Amino acid sequence: MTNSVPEFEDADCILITGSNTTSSHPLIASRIMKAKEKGAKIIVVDPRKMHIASLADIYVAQNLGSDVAWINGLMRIILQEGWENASFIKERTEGFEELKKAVAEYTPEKVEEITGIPKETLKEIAKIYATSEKSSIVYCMGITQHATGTDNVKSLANLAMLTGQIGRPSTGVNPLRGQNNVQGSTDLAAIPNVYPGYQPVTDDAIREKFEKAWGVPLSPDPGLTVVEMINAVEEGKLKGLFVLGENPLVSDPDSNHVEKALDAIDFLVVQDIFMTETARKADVVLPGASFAEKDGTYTGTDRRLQKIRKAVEPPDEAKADWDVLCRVGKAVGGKGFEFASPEEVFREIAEVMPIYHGITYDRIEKEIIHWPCRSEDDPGSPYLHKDGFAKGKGHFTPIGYKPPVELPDKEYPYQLTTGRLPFHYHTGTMTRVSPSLTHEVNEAFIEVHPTNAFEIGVKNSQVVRLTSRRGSVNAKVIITNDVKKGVVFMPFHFAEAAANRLTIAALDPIAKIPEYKVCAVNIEKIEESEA
Amino acid sequence: MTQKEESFEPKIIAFCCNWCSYAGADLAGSMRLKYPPNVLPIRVMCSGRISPHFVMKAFQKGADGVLVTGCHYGDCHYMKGNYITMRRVTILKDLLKFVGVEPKRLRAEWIAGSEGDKFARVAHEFTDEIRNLGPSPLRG
Amino acid sequence: MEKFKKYIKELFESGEIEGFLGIRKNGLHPVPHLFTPEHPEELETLTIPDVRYPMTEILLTIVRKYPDKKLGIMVRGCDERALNELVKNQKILPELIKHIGIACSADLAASCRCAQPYPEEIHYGEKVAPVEDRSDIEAIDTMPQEERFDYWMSEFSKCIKCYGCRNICSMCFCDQCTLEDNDLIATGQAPPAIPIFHLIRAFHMAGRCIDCGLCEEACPAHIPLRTLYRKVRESMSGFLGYVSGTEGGEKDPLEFLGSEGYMVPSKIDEK
Amino acid sequence: MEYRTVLTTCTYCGTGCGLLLEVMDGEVVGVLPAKTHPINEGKLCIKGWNAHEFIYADGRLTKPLVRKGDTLEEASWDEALETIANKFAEIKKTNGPDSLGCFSSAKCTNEENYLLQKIFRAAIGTNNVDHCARL
Repeated sequence: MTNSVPEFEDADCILITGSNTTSSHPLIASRIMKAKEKGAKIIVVDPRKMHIASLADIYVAQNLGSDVAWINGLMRIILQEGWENASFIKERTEGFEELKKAVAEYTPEKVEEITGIPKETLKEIAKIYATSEKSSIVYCMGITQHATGTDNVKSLANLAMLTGQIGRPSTGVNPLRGQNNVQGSTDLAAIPNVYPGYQPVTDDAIREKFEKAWGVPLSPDPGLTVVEMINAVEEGKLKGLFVLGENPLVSDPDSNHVEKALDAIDFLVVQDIFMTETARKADVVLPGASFAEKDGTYTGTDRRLQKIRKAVEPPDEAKADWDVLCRVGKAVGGKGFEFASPEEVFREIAEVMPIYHGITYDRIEKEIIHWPCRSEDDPGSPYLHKDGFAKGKGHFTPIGYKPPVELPDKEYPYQLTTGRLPFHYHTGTMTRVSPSLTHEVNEAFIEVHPTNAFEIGVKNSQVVRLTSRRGSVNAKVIITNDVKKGVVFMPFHFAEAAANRLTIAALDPIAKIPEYKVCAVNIEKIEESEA
Repeated sequence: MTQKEESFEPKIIAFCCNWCSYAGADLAGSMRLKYPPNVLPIRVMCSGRISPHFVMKAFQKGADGVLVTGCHYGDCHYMKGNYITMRRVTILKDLLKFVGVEPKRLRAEWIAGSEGDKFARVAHEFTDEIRNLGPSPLRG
Repeated sequence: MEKFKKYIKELFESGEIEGFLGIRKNGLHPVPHLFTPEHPEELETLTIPDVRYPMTEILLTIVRKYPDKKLGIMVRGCDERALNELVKNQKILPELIKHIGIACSADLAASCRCAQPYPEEIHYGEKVAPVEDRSDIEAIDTMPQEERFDYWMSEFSKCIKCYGCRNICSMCFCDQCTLEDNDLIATGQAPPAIPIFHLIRAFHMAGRCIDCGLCEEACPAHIPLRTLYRKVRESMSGFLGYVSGTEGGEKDPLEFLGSEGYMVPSKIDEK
Repeated sequence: MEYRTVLTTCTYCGTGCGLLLEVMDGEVVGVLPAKTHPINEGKLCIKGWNAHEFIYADGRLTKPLVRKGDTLEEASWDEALETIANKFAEIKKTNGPDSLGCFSSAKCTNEENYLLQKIFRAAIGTNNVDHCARL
């Protein structure tokens, strides 16, 4: 996030797209509700009418995967009406002329045709977003989990820069990060192309720095992403895999394919707290600790570092994960794994990572620090790009609309989109063993528009079979107007009816994010005897 | 608008206690006394058994009015159940009023087993009253 | 403060209490803690901040496991009202629970709009004047009926069904909760069925709510829950002469017939 | 008789709410929202309020397991670590370091993510390190 969570409260306009905020980030939704009470206009653009949409001043449903088109359309209107921030563009950005050219063809009529958003609504959104004093963009996986995910994100950045709605409090482009520490694990380089703190592995000077710090020569070649590693297993190139606290068999797209790979791999190690679907396939399983049984730090979605504290001991022989990893490091012959506490590990992190350099355990006990925090007297950065962008000038990227990879056809006439429920979390490893949460809901379902339900010939609660080119699952139908005609929604928490047996592993070419949010499916009624 | 109101036929749930008011409703039937078909009696053992939840659920399921009936004070088969009933109904009516629902949509009446005529009269009155109020905002 | 700590220490030493439920300072954050005679040094971290935790709700958690222990508890005006009600409902034994009274600061009393910001006996702080303020109820009472309905429906529709209002409530001590009854309120929906979810809870609060306002402070959707419960509290005193949280006397007349079993409510104005 | 509260950070989403784990006699019995936390200011969602429940759920892994034929059998830490060390060394020797990889975890701490990527980059010698940020 470019800005911090409490800042939402003081925004004048919040544009939410691809985020089921009340379900997935309820306490951010809480701030958004507060902003509304204080007079902010809330705009929601989302294919599904979720809870936050019902609280919005303007809600509109776009067609699945049409985000670049409506954002370009907004920018065209803003330019036509003169609502852009000319001085911001002049002083802080580059590439404006190219952008102007690129958006010119996105007339309101054309945008309406691609996206289904009425042109009057588009103009109203453009006006409120561009002319409000402080406008903030909130997005989540509905924007990123597309083959055009990077395009979508860059388009939102274009929009914010065009209107100067960035670099000030309560503005900015704010991706809500899904997992508790997804920001931190990215910062700490659990990604294939950089060292901790976004320092490229391909940069010789940086690699030398890390070779010195770690005392070993390092590989200059960027590694593989999750989906690429799965493919590499199938090709026989990847032989051994270590999985820490993840359940790729349920969370990754095209699960059937993942299952085949995990069956085929030579050697699989899983470190987790439960016997997950993935752990069942392992050759070695290491028992880790829950968040209540260990110390450490998380970095929240707004780049804020916070501690977690051990409250109780891990069960039986299970150990804190940092302790297990130190033992693994030593066992495989690594040097520099003699840490007595997470705090000692953190000291090494701060040493090698400029954006965390000024942060210590003592400081985060006493103050709230958002990275970058480069020295011990640096108070940190609640919002980014205050006096300019990190890479000099903000660069406008001209982007054209590309349709989703898999469009509905005769055989697979419906579009499936996936998401979360307020009562469950990701693959359900933790929430589905929590009685208070399973009491609320404990089985998969599929939301279908009344017209489509009539076509298929199903009533509420009847079971249907969903089939895509990759697999099929059964689920109970819920008939609702919350989804558009032709679109069906399914939560992905439930392994026994895993939505990801249907989803497509088409990747965004840059971010390598799978297109979870759109694929084509067929729906058939299951006869009583079959169900 | 007027036409719509005229064509509106309210749904009314009448909770009746086993010992007095249900017998009263039954007697209304045997006496061939007409009462509006809008009123659907549900028998419970005592008016004191009628939890406010039942009333709320009836409203939620589409009732435009809820009639709670029981024995006259002093006649309760369980001694004092109907005293609790009246206390609860009063507090619930005040709560409904506070959230913008006409308190008249909830009414408590004491009807003895011998008062078939009273049951029919209350059913008429209440139906007319609810018809005038129009559909309940709680229909959902 | 030193005097206060000394007082607790004396209670430990004399054996009058075997534990003291208070607030401890943890870095920047005051957090609830059970001080015990085994660790008198922990009293150094004892603090009395202008932050309220559901002390009596925590007390119940401890008492369920240790029903025979003699416990001291830091009580403000609101906590004491809660304890009175818990005694009436036979959830705690008054002879085992020692009230250690805290008078709230003027700031806290003002922000809580508290009608009694002090307990009967005060061991810390100075008594400040009660705040009489029913402007929240008046504002709604004066709205036209339809506007009132729309107002509440729009407030309730923000609910994310966290159950925070119930979880934090000292008066929600039932073993089974109606709000979780699938036959009454469909599970798995957020917002839950409105207004039934909120009205059922409001009705349950009628004979119980001690007007501490912790529910509203815990509500992520900023629903003015306290106004709703203050209203039913008023209804209870207006129609049935019952004020929950007062010491001794009759129990909730919606649940218990009471010694005056034939008491009927005064008549309601239906306009 | 012990009752204390431990201030920590919720483990579900990335918002980072502060919560208190209620510990009674060495067992987490409940959750309270941290009233003075700048993010959630004394409020939580349903997952946060119940964040302690999964800790004691059936099926927690309590001992290392090593595959023997078709089944995973309980093993000592030494045996489990030795198996990993031997197998990784063997794969690295025959197929090179890039035939090994890891999925790190967005659920784990910064310190743990740092350690796992350090194992693979420094001890094994590959950049095949990723996690489910994209999922």
